[in-house]
Amino acid sequence: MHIMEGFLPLSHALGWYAAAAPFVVAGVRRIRRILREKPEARMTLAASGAFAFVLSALKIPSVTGSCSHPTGTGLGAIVFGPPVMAVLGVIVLMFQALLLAHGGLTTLGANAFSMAIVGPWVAYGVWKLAGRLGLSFAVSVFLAAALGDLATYVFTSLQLALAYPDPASGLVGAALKFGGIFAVTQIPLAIAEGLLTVVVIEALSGKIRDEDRISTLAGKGK
Amino acid sequence: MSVGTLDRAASLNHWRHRALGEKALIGLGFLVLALVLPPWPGAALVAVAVLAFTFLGARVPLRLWLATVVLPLGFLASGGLMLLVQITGDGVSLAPGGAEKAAFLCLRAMAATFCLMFLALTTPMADLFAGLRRLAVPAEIVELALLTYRFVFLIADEAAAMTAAQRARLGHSSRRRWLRSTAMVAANLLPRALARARRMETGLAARGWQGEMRVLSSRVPVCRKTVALVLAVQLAVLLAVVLA
Amino acid sequence: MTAILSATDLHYAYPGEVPALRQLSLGVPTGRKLAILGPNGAGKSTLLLHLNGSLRPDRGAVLLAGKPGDYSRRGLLQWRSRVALVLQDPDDQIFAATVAEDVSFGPLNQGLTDTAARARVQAALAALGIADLADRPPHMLSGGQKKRVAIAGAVAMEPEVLLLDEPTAGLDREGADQLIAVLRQLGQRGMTLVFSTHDIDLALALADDVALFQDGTVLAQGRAETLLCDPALLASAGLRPPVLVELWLAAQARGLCPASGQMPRTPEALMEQLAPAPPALRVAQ
Amino acid sequence: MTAILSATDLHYAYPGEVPALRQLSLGVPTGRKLAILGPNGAGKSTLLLHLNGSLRPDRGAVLLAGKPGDYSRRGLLQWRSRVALVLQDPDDQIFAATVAEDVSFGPLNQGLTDTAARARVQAALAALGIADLADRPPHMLSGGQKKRVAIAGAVAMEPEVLLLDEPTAGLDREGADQLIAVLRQLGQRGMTLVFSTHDIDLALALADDVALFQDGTVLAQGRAETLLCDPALLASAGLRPPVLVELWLAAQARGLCPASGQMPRTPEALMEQLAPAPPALRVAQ
Repeated sequence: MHIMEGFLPLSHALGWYAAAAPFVVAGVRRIRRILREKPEARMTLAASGAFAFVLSALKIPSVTGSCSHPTGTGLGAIVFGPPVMAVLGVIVLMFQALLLAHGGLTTLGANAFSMAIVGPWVAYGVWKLAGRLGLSFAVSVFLAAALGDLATYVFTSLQLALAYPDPASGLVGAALKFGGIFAVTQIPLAIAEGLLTVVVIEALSGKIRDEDRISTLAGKGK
Repeated sequence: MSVGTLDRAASLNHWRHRALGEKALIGLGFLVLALVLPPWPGAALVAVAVLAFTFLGARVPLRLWLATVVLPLGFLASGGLMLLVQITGDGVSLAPGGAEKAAFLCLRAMAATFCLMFLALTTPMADLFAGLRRLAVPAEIVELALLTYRFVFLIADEAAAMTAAQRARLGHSSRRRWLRSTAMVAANLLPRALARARRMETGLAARGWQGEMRVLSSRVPVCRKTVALVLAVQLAVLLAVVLA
Repeated sequence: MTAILSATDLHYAYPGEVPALRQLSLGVPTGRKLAILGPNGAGKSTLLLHLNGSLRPDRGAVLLAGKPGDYSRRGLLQWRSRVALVLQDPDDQIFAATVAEDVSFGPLNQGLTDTAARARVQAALAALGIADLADRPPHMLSGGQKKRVAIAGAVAMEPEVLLLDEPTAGLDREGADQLIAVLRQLGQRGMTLVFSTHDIDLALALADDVALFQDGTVLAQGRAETLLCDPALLASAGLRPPVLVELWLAAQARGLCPASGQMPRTPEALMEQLAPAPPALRVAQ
Repeated sequence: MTAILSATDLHYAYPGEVPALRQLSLGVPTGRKLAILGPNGAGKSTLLLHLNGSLRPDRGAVLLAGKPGDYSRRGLLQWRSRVALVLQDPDDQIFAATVAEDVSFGPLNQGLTDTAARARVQAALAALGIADLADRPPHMLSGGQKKRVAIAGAVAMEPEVLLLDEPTAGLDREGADQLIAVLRQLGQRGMTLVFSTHDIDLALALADDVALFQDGTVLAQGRAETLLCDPALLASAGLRPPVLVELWLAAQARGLCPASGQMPRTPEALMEQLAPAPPALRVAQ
């Protein structure tokens, strides 16, 4: 779920644009550097972005019956790295708004912050941490993807709570309200996304040619 | 609604050949008004105006418009509901003035969504890319967006075909199988997307690609009468709000 | 002639597009091979997706063994166990790491035990003549081999009807000939085959019956021997008879082969009908 | 007969795979239409990728107008301005958001001004008969239309040689016929055409010359009239003559058409050669 067009007041919409900007600009810089060295990486990055878009359109049949979908943030963060994901995420969000009326232009900053910045960084952090703690590959991937997904929605709920604090209990109450409807229902879906990502990454590891290893694109080296 | 529905509608729209500037002035101009003006009567007037441009001007089919508006309405229903209630020490109760707040929020969000839908249903993506270039967005990023756009449809078709093939072999017969099948789609889709990227590289190199992706985009001159009309309507909305 | 599958008055439009099927009626005769013949974009694939319940018509109905299609979750599972679908591009339906693993996908989803599924896989691979490929990873196969793996994946579910979308698309002559031979064998075992094609030569080589498709509807349905020899009817669907049939008709008109002969399905069959002129009567050279 | 492009003793293997081309030599005669004919997987696409410098041979050389190919950045740009390549899948070559934008890509890369490029685009769209599609987004086109857009993108660069990989793959008969007509026109304007195909009927319909391909090498190269009428030679490449030619040879052997006739390229041409037997001598019916 992205925050719909016009749902945030002007000040919040602008604020989230400003907050997301440094991350996106850093991502753009990194991508421009990659493209200067390897112009053909354009195709690979675009294909990856399109893949992320299509993946996010695969509907998960959820318990509550509400329509939800994988965020792909965990997969993206592990395979591409968070800075690149910030830019791909903004592009994907723009297409979701204009091709599916999902999300919005005034809320693009807020959605980018939760979906293309918080989610990937949490997933990436969990992935690195789990690796350092010596957890197995599958468990690390699962935790990264599931928590990345969940973090996205918890953050979205916080964004909504900031905009619309509860008249009686303020920010905390509002966070509970929005979290209750947008994040708690997401727990089974986060678990599903975690499992999904494990299967995808395991299947991928045998399938991607070395030259496609996108970690190189993400500037991580081989 | 599939990925291509709105895109197709925009490409075949009655106003397809109008200048991007005019459509942006309507879509983005009213969007700003919807956010800046007080919801009543501001957003309400914006909604009426933008709907008039959508249906009377661009002649967007009503059925398509209704099918598109369903998804944002779902979000609005659950999000708006949260403004009706409050959490106190004793539990959940109706918030004082919540109904009014929720109604105002709905009004503003709906008006803004109508503006977004106007843009989505009348403006082909090609024009938007040309517009982004003119706005001095880095060329690499516009190219990346353009290629992503192109790949989206190819990859979406592949994903749809794969899903149909799995359904035909009962791949979605239980939740567990569904999860496995969907993961298999994703795992097969990414290498195919990357293989496509490599072939595209060869294909474009054969056309003399040197690292910069220049194309000739046709630019329609802005119609002054239309711009004047739109500005007049926007001014009228502003005045109506100030006077009210 | 009973119809195991039939469609009556189907109407379907993809959201926001012009109708893909319009007032389409069609019967699939049990135990025979039906070609859905028409140009690209005529709605052939859309029809196949209706015949296994993947798409649900806006109007009209699909009947399976005389009963209206059941679109409930359970109903669809049974439907698809009885009516299998093979898409045009085998890469869209081969997922697993090895051929055998991929072919086992359907039987396992049907709820068979591992042992029963393994037997099905072996039988299907043998039927398609690709038992030796069982352990190969799919990306190392040729186009023709992939196509046969995809069909094996459907055959392993032991369906009554096999729907195939453009089965020979992209194959070279040898690959196509091998595939046609395999499909003929499946037909001889009693499986009902329905295949879409824009290639009238494939219809000539394989079909018992032909449904002429144009603009989302069936112009005519009947025996291949009748339809493929009717230039006027074919022309109304924007098609020409197969080269072989055109030449046969021309030779008949010139009295070079008997008017009572059967429609030739292979060049050899036509050559047999071409009577050698007695040496004295040969055209001046 | 001068060769605008030629390959001598080419050898190439994709990394980690068996050789795709072996000791391959071939000449592309200027101003003619050459078919590279062979089964799938024989290395036809790999050869085309060598002919415009996309791949560099492990051994041997590609000569452009008698000079060894220049693989420098500048050299390649010039090479590709003179030798354009159209891939099999048009989706691998069309990237822009509208047809006209896409076709302008090549001319702009050649360094033309906007005005000159615009003129090229219009001329190319007109030559391919798709001027009315200029504003369409590529994903809304049919397969045949996309194919023509991809070719227009190459033609707009005004190359001397046009390389086409399986130009009619996936097209229905009408789409293929239209494309063949367009390619013939390009040939008449003096453009040299090289196309790969596994479809011997396409070679019959379009080619002046044929290079028989198998296992990464050229078995024989010569005039279409000679090669396509040589069943023994074709069999050595795993091919059969086109149905039309088989029947023509059979009719000749039976004395039903003159032994001196020209190889028929269309059913009509064969029918003209089939002499009507005088009524009295018709076969008993």
